[in-house]
Amino acid sequence: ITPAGGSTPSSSSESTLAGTLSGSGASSQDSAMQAWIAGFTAVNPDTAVQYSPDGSGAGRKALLAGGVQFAGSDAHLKDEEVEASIEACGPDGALHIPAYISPIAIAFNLDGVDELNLDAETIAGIFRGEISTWNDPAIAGQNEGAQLPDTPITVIHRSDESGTTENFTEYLAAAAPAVWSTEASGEWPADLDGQENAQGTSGVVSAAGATDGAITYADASAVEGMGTVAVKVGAEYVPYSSEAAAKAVEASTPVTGEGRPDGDMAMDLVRDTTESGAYPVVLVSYHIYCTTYPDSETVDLVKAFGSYVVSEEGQAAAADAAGNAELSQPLREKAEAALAGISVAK
Amino acid sequence: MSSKSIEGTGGAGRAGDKVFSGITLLAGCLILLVLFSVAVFLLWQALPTFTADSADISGGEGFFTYIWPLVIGTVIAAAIALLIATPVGIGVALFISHYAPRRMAQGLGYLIDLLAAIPSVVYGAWGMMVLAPALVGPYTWLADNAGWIPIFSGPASQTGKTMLTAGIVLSVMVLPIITSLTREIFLQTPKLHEEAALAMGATRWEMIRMAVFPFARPGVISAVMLGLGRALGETMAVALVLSSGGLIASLIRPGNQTIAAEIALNFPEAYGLRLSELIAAGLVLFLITLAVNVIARWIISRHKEFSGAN
Amino acid sequence: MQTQTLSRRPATLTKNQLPPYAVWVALGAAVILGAALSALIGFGIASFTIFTAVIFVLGATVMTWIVEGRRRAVDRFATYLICGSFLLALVPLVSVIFTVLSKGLAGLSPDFLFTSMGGMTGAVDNNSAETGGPVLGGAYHGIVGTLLITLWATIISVPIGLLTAVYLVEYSNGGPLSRAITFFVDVMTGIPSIVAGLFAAAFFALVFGPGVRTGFVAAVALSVLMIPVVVRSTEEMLKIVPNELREASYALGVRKWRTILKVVVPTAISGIASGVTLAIARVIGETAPLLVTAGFVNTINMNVFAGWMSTLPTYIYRQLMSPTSPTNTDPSTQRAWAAALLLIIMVMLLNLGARLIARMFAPKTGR
Amino acid sequence: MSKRIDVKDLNVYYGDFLAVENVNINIEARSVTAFIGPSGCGKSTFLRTLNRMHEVLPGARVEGEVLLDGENLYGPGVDPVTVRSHIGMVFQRPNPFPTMSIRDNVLAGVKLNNKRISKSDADNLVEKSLTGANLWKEVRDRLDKPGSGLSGGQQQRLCIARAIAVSPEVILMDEPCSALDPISTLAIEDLIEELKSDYTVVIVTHNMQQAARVSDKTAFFNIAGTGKPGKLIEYDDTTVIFNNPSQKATEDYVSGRFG
Amino acid sequence: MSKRIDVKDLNVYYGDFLAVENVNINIEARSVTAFIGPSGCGKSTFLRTLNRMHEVLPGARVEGEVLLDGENLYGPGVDPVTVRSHIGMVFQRPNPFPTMSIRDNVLAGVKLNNKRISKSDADNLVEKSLTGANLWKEVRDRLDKPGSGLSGGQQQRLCIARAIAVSPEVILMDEPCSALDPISTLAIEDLIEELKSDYTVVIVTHNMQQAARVSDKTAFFNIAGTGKPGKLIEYDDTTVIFNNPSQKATEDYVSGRFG
Ligand SMILES: Nc1ncnc2c1ncn2[C@@H]1O[C@H](COP(=O)(O)OP(=O)(O)OP(=O)(O)O)[C@@H](O)[C@H]1O
Ligand SMILES: Nc1ncnc2c1ncn2[C@@H]1O[C@H](COP(=O)(O)OP(=O)(O)OP(=O)(O)O)[C@@H](O)[C@H]1O
Ligand SMILES: [Mg+2]
Ligand SMILES: [Mg+2]
Ligand SMILES: O=P([O-])([O-])[O-]
Repeated sequence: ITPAGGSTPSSSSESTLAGTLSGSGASSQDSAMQAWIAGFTAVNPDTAVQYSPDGSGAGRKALLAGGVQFAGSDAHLKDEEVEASIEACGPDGALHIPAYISPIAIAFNLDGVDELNLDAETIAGIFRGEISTWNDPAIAGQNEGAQLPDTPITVIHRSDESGTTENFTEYLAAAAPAVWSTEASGEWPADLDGQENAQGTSGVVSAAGATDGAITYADASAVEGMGTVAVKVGAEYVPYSSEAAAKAVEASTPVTGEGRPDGDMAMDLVRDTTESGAYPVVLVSYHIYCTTYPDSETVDLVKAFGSYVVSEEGQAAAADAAGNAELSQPLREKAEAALAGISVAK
Repeated sequence: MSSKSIEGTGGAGRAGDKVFSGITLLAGCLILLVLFSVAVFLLWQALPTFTADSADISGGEGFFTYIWPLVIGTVIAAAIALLIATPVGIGVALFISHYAPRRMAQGLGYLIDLLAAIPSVVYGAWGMMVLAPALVGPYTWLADNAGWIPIFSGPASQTGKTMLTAGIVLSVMVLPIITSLTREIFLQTPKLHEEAALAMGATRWEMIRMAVFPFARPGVISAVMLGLGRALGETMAVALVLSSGGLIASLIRPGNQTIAAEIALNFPEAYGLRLSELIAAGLVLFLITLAVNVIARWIISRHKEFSGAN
Repeated sequence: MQTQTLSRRPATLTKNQLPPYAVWVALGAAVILGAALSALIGFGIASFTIFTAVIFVLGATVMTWIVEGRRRAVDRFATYLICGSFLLALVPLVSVIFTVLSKGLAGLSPDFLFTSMGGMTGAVDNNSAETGGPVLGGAYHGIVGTLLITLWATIISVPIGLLTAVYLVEYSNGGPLSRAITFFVDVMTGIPSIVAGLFAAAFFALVFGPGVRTGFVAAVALSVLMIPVVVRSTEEMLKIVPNELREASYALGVRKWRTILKVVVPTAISGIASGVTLAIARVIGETAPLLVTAGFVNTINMNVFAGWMSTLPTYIYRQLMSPTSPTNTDPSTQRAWAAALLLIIMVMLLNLGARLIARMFAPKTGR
Repeated sequence: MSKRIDVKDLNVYYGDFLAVENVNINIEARSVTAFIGPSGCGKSTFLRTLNRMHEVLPGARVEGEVLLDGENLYGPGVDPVTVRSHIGMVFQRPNPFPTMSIRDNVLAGVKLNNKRISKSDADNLVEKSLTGANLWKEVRDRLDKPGSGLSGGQQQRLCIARAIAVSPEVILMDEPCSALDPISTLAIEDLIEELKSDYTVVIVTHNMQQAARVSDKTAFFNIAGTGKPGKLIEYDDTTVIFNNPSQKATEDYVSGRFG
Repeated sequence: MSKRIDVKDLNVYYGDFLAVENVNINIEARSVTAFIGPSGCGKSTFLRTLNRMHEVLPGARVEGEVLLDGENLYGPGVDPVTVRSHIGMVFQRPNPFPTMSIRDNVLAGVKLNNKRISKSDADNLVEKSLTGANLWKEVRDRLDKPGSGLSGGQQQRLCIARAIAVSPEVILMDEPCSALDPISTLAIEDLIEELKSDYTVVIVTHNMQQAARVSDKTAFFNIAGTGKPGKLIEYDDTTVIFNNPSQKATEDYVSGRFG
C-alpha cells in the first residue's frame, strides 16, 4: 500500500494497485488526461483509468450522482452542488485539486501581424462587435508601427457551452466592466448578432485559421502559428506564457464557505489584477474528488492517481503532451497534502 | 390410405399460431411502450422548465421566447434540406426507375445508397472543411447581387458556415433516404396505368405525370417524411457546419440554430434547470415531428377517394 | 361523326422531327457560350459547368419547342432535369469520397487497424510531427466497439422490427392498434439521436444505478433509432410478397405462422436485408448518443456488458474535436479521416454482404 | 382415399357483399366435376369455400354447410388447417415457391409443417408425387434446381404434384390451364383424367371445350349483373349440360350466345 | 378517319426470345378483325406491335414492317408517341386512371395535345365520347366522381371512351371483355359493332363465340409448344374460319378439340 500522499508512483514500481478509476468532465484537460493515464497505468499495470470528456457540468453531475470517482471541471462546484456533494461524498464533501492550468490566448489571423497589444476595453469592444475593422484607432493607438489593414474583424466564438468561454468572459466582465456589460457565462452572449462560431477549441482555431481577419480565444496550446494578443495588465502588456499564467493563479483568492473540506483548493482568479507579469486570461481546470470513498482500494487508487497528476513528473508529462502550464511548487505541495486526507467512509 | 377425420386434430398446431401471433403483437406493443416511455422520460425531465420562473430560463424571458427561434431555425434547416432533396431525390429515383438503362439501374441505385453509408460526423467534417469554404465566394456574390432579397442579405459569412450550408449538408444526408424509398415505389407503379397513358400517345414525361406520380404520391410523401425525420433530428452535422446565433432572415449570414444542435452543443455543460430546458427542447422537437406526421397523414388521406391504391 | 378533330396533329408520322445531330450542335454551342460567359465573371470550372448546363438545357428545349412542339419540348426538358438531378447527386458523393480518401488513405495502415490509442499521448504526436515519423496509435478499440455495439443493436432491433412488421402486414387487418403502431413508428423516425441516447442512459440509470455506461446501453439507444427504419422497410417488403404464395401454402394445410416464417419472410428476405442494412448504416455513424451511453476510452474493451467503449464515430469526433496533441493536430486529423474511411468501407462491405446473403436466400429465377 | 362433398344452402360473402347465393350441390367421389360460367359469377369464390380458403381473405365469410363424407367442414371445432390438408388446391397461375428447389416444392406440405420424414421416405414421396403429376421424367435430373425455372405447364404440374404429395382426398383446381399453352394444357388434361381414379377432382374452367372433354358432371353458374350474387343455375351430367340443358341461360352460354 | 394496316414479315422478340414469327396480314379499314388462338401464342404481343406499345417493355423489339395506310410505323424518324395517338388501345383489365374523375379520364388524352381546350368544347367532347362508348346515360350525373368507382364493365367502356376521345384511326382491344360479366360483355360487343362504322377495330379474344359474333375477319394464331414462337396460321373471313377453315389446326381449335 502506497504511503498516503507521500511518494510518487515511480517509487512504488512494484505496484500493488489494482482496479478501474472512472472520471468524467472537462474536455480542456483531455489531452493532458491522456498523458496522465498513459503515465500512471504504465507504472501500475493492473489499473485502468478512463476519462470521458463529456464537459465540466456533466462531469460534476456524474460525480455527485455517484457515476464516476472523480470529475474534471473548469469551474469549482457551485453552492448547491456543494450541498449535494455532502450526500455523495460524505460529511466533508468534495475536494478540488487544480490539475491543469493553461493560459487562454486571444488569437487572430491577420497577414503580417504576429502580435498586438490590447487593453481589456479594446478586447471587449472587438468581441462585442463595436470595433469592427482592424485599423480602428482603438487598436492602432496601442500598436504604433503595426501594419493594420482595413479588413473587417470576424469574431469567432465557441458555439458550445465551454469553460474557455466562461473564463474568457469572466476576464472581460471583470477587467472591462464598462464595455462588457453581460455577465460571465459558459455560453457566449446570445444578443451579439452576426458573429461566427464553431464547436470546440479545434473548431474555433481551424475556422479562424481559414478566415482572413478573424479573431478568437482558445486554449493557448492550440494557437500555434497565429497572431496573439498581449494583454494590458497594470501599465504593461503581457503576452501569454506559462509563467505569466502561473503568476495569475498564485494571485488568486481561495474560495471559502460552508461544506468545503480543509485544504480545499478551489480558487477565484483575480482577473483585474495589476500584478506585474501576470496573465489573467487563464483557465484552471480542477480534479474534483470525494473526501471519502466506500472501500480502501478506491481510496488508494484515487490517492495514487491524484498524487501522480500533481507530481512534478505528472505535470511535466502533461505539459509535454498538451502544452499547458505546470503547477508551481507551492501549489503542488498543497495539493499533495490535501489528497492525503482522502479516506475510507465510516 | 386410412380415412382421416377432420375434427379434433391440430390443437398443438393451433397453439403455435396463437403463440406466434402473440409474439408479433407483443413486439408491436413493445414499440408503443418504448415510444411511450421516451415521451414520459422527456416530459418528466422537462417538467421543471415549465414550472420555473421565466427569469431563470436562458434568455431570461421564459421558455417560449427561448424555444421559438430554435423551432424556426429547425424548420428552416429542414425546409432547405427538403426543398433541395425532394426534387433531386425524386429526379434520381425517376432516373433509376424509368430513364436509366435497365442493366445500369441497380448499380446506380447502389451508388446513391452509398450516400447513406457515410456517417454524419463525416458529413459534418466535410461540410465544415470542404463545402463551407467553397461557398464563401458564391455567398459573397449573392450578398452583392441579390442582397435585396431578405434571405440573401449581407454581409455574407466569411467562413461559409451558414444556415444554407447546413441545409445543403442535410439535403445530401436526406437524399439517399428519399431516393431509395421513392425508387422502390416508382418501380411498383402498375404497368396497367403506365401502359394506359403510353397507349394514349403520352410522352414519357406525360406518362410519369399521369400514371406514376398519382400512384406514388402517398409513398413519396412518406419517404419525404422519413427524410424530414432525419433532417429534424440531425445533430452532429448541423453542430459542426452551422455558425449559430440568433434568429435572422438571411441564410448566408451566421445565425439561427436548430433544436438538435442546441441540445448537443449545450448538453455537456448543462446542469439543473438548463438541462431541463434542453430536454424540453427535445420534447418540442418530438412534437414538431408528431405534427408533421399528422399533417402528412392528413394530406394522404384527404385524397383517399382518388388514391392510386384502388 | 366528328369532322374536325380537337387535337392538332401532324399529317404524317414523321413530320416536325429534329435531326439526331441537333442535340450535339446544341451541346457544342452551349459549351462555347458557357465558357464565354464564365470567362466574363472570372473563369471557374463550377461556373463553366453551370452555365453550359443551363444554356444547353434551355437551348435544346427551345429548339425542340419551335420544331417539334410544346409536348416534345416539355418531355425533353423533363428528361434533362431528371438526368441532371442524378449527376447533381453524384457531386457531393464524389466530393465526400474524394475528401475522405485524400485525407484518410495515408493513415490506413495495418498498425492503424490493429493498435488502439492506449498509451498514446500528445507527446507521441508532437514527436512524430517534429521528426516526421509515422503517426502512431490506431482505431482498433473503435473498430471492436463499432462492431460489437452495432451487432447488439441489430440483435435487439431486427427481431422486434421484423415481428412488428409481420404483425402489421399479416395479422393486424388495419385495426386501431396497427394504425397506432404505424403512426408512432413514423414519429420515432424523428427522435433526435441525442434524445435516444439520453433516454437509454436514464433508463439504465433507473434500473442499475447511476453512471452505468456500457456498450449494451449504447446498443439499446441505437435500437430506438434503428427499429423504425427496420419496421418501415420490412413492412414494405412483406407487403409486396404475392398473396398467391401465402394461399399456396395455406392450401397445403400449412399453418399461418409457419407460412410466414418459411414462405413469406424468405421470399422477402432480400428486401428485408437491404432495409436492415439501411438501418445499420443509419446508426453505425452515430456519435452523440454513444458518448452519453458508452462513454469514451482509448483502450480496448471487448465486453459490451461492462466498461466503457469507443466506436469509430466517437473516435473520429474526439480526434477532430479534441486532438490528442493540441499543438500538433495533424496526426489526429489524419487518424480521424482514416477512421472515417474505414467506417465507410465497413458499411460498404456490410451492404455487399447483405446483398450476397440476400442473393443466397432470394427467390431463384434461374432459367 | 377419395371422398364426396355435399353442399347445403351455402351463401358466400365478402364482408356485406353476397357473392354466391344459396348453392346446393352433391359432388361425387372419384369423378371430375367442372364449374363453368361467365366471369365474376362466383366460380372461384365457391370453389374456395370447399376447402375453407375463402376465409383467408379479410371479411370473407360463409353461411351453410359443406359436408365431406358427411362431416361438416364448417362445424364447430373443425380446424381449417386440417381441412386444407384433406382438400388440396391448385391455382390459376402456377405458383411454386420461388425460394425452394423442385424437390422442396413437392415436399413443402410435409416440410413446412415440420413433420419429420426420413430421406428415403422423402425420396419416395417426391418420385411418387411427381410421377402422379406426369412430371417425373422431365425433372428427375434437376430436382435441386429452383422450381421457378420450369416452363408454365411444368410449373403447374409441379403445383399439382405438391398438392397430391400431402395425400388429400379432394383436389380443387381453379382454371389450372388458363395460363398455359396448348401442349401443356393437353398434358394437364391427361393428368386430370388419371387423377380421377384416386381423387375427387373439382375444376373451374372458362373453356367450355375443356369442361366437355374432362368432366363427368358440370355445374353452370351465372350472375344477373354486376353487384348481384352468383347462383348455381344448373348441375347435371356433362353431356346433358352441353347437349340438352334444361335452362335457357345454360343453353345460351354453352352455345356461345354470351360470355 | 379510319385507316388500314398492312403487316409485312413481322418478327417480334422479347430480348433473344422470338415470340411471334413472320406474320403477314392485311387489316381492312372500317372493319372488325379478331385474333384468336390458345394462350401464349402471341396474340397480345402481336397486337401491341401494331401501335408500338411492344417496345415499352425492356428488351422488346421488332423486325419487319407495319404500314398504316402505307406509312411504315417502324420507319426511321417515326415517333412512337405520334403513332400511339393515331392508334388507340384498350386493355384486358380496365385501367382508368384512379386519381382522375370520369370526366378527366375521358379528356386525359385530349388535354395532352390541347392544353387550353375550352370548357364547352371539353363538355361536348366528353358527352360525345361517352355516348360513343355507350356510357353517357349511366355516368352523366357523376362525371366528377373517380373513375375507379364504376363497375368493371363501365370502367372498360370508360377506357374505350378515353381511347376514342382522341379520335384515333384504329382501335386495338386486347381481350376487352375477359374480366367482365355477361351483361357488360354484351354492352361492349354492341359498342364494337357501332365503332366499326368509324374506326378500324382489332380485337383479341379467347372466346370464340365472341369472335364469331363481332368480327368480320378472323386471324388464328398458334404455338407449337412452350419456348417456340407463335405463328399466324390462318386469316380469313370469320365465317370461313369458323365453318370451313383450310388448316387442320384451325379446325381443331375452333371446334374445341384443344385450347
Ligand atoms: N377479394 C374480394 N373481395 C370482394 N369481392 C370479391 C373478391 N373476390 C371476388 N369478389 C367478387 O365476387 C364475385 C365473384 O368473383 P369470382 O372471382 O368468384 O368470379 P369467377 O367466377 O371466378 O370469375 P373469373 O372467371 O373471372 O375468375 C365478383 O363479383 C367479384 O367482384
Ligand atoms: N414481358 C415478356 N417478356 C418475355 N416474354 C414474354 C413477355 N410477355 C409475354 N411473353 C411471352 O411471349 C409469348 C406470347 O405471349 P402473349 O402474352 O402475347 O400470348 P397471348 O396469346 O396473348 O396469351 P393470352 O391468351 O394468355 O393472353 C409467350 O410465350 C409469353 O411467355
Ligand atoms: Mg375465378
Ligand atoms: Mg394476351
Ligand atoms: O474545455 P472547454 O470547456 O472549453 O471545451
